[in-house]
Amino acid sequence: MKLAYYPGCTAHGSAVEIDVATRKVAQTLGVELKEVEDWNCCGGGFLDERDPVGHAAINLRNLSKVEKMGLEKMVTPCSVCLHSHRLAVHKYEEDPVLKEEVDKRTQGTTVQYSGKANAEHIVWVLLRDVGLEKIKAAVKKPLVGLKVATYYGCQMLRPGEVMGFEDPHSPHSLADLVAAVGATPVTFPAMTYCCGFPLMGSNEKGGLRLAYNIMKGARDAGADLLIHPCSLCHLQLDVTQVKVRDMFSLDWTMPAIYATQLLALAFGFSPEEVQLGRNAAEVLRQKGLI
Amino acid sequence: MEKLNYDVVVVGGGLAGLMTAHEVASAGFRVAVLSKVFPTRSHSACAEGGIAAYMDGNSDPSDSPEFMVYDTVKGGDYLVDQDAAEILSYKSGEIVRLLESWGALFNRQPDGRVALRYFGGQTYPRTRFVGDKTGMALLHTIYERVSGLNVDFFSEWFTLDLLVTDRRVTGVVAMEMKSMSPATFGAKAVVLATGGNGMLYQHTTNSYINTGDGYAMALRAGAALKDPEFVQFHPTALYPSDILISEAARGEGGILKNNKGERFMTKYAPMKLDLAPRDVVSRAILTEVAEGRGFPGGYVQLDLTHLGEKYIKERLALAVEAGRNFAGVDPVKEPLPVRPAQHYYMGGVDVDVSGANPDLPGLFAAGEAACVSVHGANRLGSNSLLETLVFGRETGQAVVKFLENSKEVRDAPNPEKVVDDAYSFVKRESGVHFGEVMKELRKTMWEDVGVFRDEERLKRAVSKVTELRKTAVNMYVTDRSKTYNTEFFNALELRNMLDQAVVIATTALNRTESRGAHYRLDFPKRDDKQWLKHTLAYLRGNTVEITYKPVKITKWMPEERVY
Amino acid sequence: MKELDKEVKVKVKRFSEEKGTWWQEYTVKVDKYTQMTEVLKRIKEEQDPTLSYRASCHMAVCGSCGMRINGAPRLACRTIALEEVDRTGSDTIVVEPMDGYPVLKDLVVDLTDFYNRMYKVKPRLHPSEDVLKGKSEHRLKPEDQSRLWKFAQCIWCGLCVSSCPAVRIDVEFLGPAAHAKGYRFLSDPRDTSFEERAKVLIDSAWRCTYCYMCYEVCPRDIEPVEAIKLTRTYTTKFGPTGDASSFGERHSKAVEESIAETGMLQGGKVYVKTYGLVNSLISMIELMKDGKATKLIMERQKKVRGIDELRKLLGEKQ
Amino acid sequence: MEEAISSVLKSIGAEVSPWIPVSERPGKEPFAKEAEYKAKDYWGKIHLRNTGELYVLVVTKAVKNWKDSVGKLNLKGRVVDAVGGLLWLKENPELLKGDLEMISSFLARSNTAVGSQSHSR
Repeated sequence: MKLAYYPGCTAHGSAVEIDVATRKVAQTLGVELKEVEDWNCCGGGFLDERDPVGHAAINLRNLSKVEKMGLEKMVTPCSVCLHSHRLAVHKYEEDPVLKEEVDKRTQGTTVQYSGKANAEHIVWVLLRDVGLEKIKAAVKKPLVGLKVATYYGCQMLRPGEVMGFEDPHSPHSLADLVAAVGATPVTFPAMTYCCGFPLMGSNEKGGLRLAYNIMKGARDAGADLLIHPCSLCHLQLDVTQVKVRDMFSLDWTMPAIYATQLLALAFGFSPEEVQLGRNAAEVLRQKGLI
Repeated sequence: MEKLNYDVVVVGGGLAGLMTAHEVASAGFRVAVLSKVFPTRSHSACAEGGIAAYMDGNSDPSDSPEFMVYDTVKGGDYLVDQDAAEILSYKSGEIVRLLESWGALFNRQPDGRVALRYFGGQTYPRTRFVGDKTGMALLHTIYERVSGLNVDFFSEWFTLDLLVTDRRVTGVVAMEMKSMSPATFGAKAVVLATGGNGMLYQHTTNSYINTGDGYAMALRAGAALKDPEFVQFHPTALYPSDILISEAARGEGGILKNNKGERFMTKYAPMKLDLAPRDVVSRAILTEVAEGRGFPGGYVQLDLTHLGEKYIKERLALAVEAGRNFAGVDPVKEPLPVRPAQHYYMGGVDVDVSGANPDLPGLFAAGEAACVSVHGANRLGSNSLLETLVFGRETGQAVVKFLENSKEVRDAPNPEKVVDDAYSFVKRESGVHFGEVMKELRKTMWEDVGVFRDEERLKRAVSKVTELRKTAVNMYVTDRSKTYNTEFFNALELRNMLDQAVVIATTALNRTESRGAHYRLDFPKRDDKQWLKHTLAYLRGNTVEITYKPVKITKWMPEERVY
Repeated sequence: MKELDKEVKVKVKRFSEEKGTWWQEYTVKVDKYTQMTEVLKRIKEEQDPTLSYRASCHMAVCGSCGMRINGAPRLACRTIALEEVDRTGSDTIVVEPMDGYPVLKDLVVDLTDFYNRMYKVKPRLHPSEDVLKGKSEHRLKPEDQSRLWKFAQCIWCGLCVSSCPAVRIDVEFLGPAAHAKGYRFLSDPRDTSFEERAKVLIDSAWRCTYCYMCYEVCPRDIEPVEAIKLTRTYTTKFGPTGDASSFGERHSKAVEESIAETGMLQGGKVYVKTYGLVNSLISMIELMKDGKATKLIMERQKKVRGIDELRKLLGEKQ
Repeated sequence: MEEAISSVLKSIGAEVSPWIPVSERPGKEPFAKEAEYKAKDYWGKIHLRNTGELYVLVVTKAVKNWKDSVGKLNLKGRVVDAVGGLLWLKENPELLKGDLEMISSFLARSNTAVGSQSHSR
């Protein structure tokens, strides 16, 4: 199976372990990820309000490249990139005024979007295109006894009409993956709430409070660690976790790892190979899983 | 019991009540609006199609306010008071202009002026609209406006009864639903703007809250209901939610079919078929169901599928939305389940064109709660929103004049009795539940005081309702909760419904002709010699007293009503 | 018809001041058309008159019947019982009061907080005196009418606020419904109090976390988050009105500049531009404790090769 | 632009008023200019947006409902709204003359038949 691949700025930069783990998982499962040539930033959830036409145009630039590759699915490990591209397509198709403006801008450029290509989340591809059976078959080290909170966040789920993969109020894609690798999925009420990352540029304290709610929710549900589906959730829940701990004077951690990092571990890759954070590694060590 | 004092108490926070409150507050008087729901949840929000208005300089070039009066009078089968219809028509333009100035988002013409469209029964197009949610848009606009004035809102307060002292209205007793604590509202004038009473019928397009509380309070205070026998039924309400599917669905080519797939209207109206008048179609549907050709549950099908997806979506967006969201049916792919349902109450608290009740000084009414006699025996589409605003304003202005000449009133001697009466249901340890009585009442009204009426059914209804009223005296509220006890309020609503039902059934039995929405199988013709007059009905204990009042005719003499 | 008379179990989270909280189960016969408002009505009229809930229009225009149905914030009238059974694969439908508001009884919650949020944005047109006096008339372009009508359709049901995470953690955030309403007047060309409205709305708009929950739950498809996004765009014109808007505007501008410069989003740079060098260094020291700081420093400074094309797509004048 | 439009109208024999600016409310900058005109069997206004879009309102008593009649005309402009005796067209300055001439001749033809048209349907 060959799919176009869009890592996104963050997985290419400060959260590179997401890119690394995603490629390893894909490779193991026989999915060929072909990185989109000279892709550009999706706008990161902010550009659409400053310049709706520009936002749609630069997202369509990526998708138009996918079409030129002869492909339709553009896989991304980042919910924000997913959201940005899918929303751009949605608005381009629904809003004739916007479409006209976007078409004006793309005139005379390489951007030619036919409407066939769209962004897909790696989690969707794993479940819909690869299938749980194949994933189960690839497991070399079942993560038995590990309680994994499944944190979905926002943008992979909502708006449901634009994302369209699963019920945004009771998702179970991540739980299915967790179960497939032998670990125990843990659901909790905050699993579809926001991690607070989008607030970090305007209301940092608020953003950290939201992050705390997720960590605390996972902890209260008895999880050893949590998995998430998004580069920016990763920045918020992993990289920035220390700030949350400071703000709330916490003496505990809630390791947050990317969904494919968990899979890769079960597929037999070492913590170093998937660049696992030291808190997460510590939990796995205690459980005797590494 | 707490005692609050106002110049005016308005009961009801829909379009009519808010418009009245606006006028009173703008004149500097102290006004309280009591509503059993938060104002924007009032039934005004359900109006779909629009509000009729002749706007000078922005109307069809051939139209005039005179045509509008004529359409209204004819539509009402000549039971319309023509002076009232004139006010309605001549003030329609300024009312729409007023609501627009407050921010109403009417659909527009390219130059930015308010747009218009045709509606049933109009000689020229004059309906102004906000998409297909005109009522919702206007209700929010007026609430936004009035909530910025000096008006005290008592939302989720249930009004128990009017207070009458020295043969005039001196306030109300009401209860906060949250805390269940009662209070007396002393006032020199009370305006009933409590809306209609669709819940009396098993099938209705009305909101659950439409229990006609104002009619019953007026009756118990000794005021008359005017023309109580006139109840409008709409042929195509969605099964089972009874959400209105607009006449436009048939206008655009929709076909009614029975369970054999037959286009049954060929039997009942060979010429006009599915586009026959509302009453004819309603009778046809119910006959099919009664004779076993309906679907289980009692409906027929409205088939739009042959019109094609594009056409349906373009022209009948609301039918699509309603079908998909409320019946789980996509009208593009399968027929809509429909049946007739009660839709509007032409009768109401007897008032003149100023909204004043002649029996009790200080009592006013506006909107569907009132019978100003602009709708006569049958209301025209787009005229109900208009009535609420035009006569809401007339009433408000009349109340202001009334207050300017009004002396201080004496406190009602025994407001506690009102609360005790209400609480009798809670104090009782056994008896019937409101649900049992209500189901029977709604069934009786639907079957025997509904679309088809005749002496036998109406007599049966009168005796059944009388019996239910006796049973209800022994009503028993099981919920002892002292916070937001909806069972208690449902019981009080049922008491109100029973008081109206006996009046409606009795007056329907009394009127031995067919006129507008009142259709008697045993008297199928209109009889102007005997019946060109308004019914006035009082409720004295268990007896309904009937008197009459002439219809006001200014220039349009009755003629046969053909379309 | 076979769908008639299917039985569903309805599990209701009940509450009364006297008895506290408990769960109660009912069995109700439904058909494929039955709305949840009808289900509740049948329970109340036929089985248990003590059940309290709000419902009025049963056509999603009055906003009375907001509640949680199988965990989702919904209007009961816009929820068909058997579709819930299909959605969850369970014959039991779980009904709870809306989150985030004090429960008064069973499914009835106290919406005072919601209403107060709405009043804060002065939810009414402030027309000019001449128009009110009838000396002059409004005009409104049809395209403005439909743009405004989208955001004006709020029915005050409270579902968006009940499910909004930012409302829970930030008292200064007005919440989705109030923002939709506020924007509807802020951008109404007939209104005369732009400045007053901008002061109320702009800073709060930067306190939204863009989680799209309001978009998801709104039964009238208002998409309040879109109104918030549009409100933020007024910051450039009007200027920030508080901390959130001044940081936010800097941040969002930095994102835009980063993309225009390189075609990529450089997190570290954007952070510095938003919070200034000193604050950023403090954050960096904090992150070092966890060994994470290197990540931000390590960021690759890749530049998109087609940057000229990208700048054209971003509307740069040639 | 305004002059050109006025002269198109005059060329079909219509009287044209001076152009006036219109805005959403008093004190707000205008978004369009308007001129009223009167031709033989119809009258109305020209609404010209600052952005250049041109709309024409055609009012007549000779047509019961434009909605039923526009199909019979082969107008080049786009019908934006047609209800009763009111018709709104989105026009192009170059096509305006042709469309107005078409309307004039259509109304002249139907005017002779208008006496027999029933008003009851």
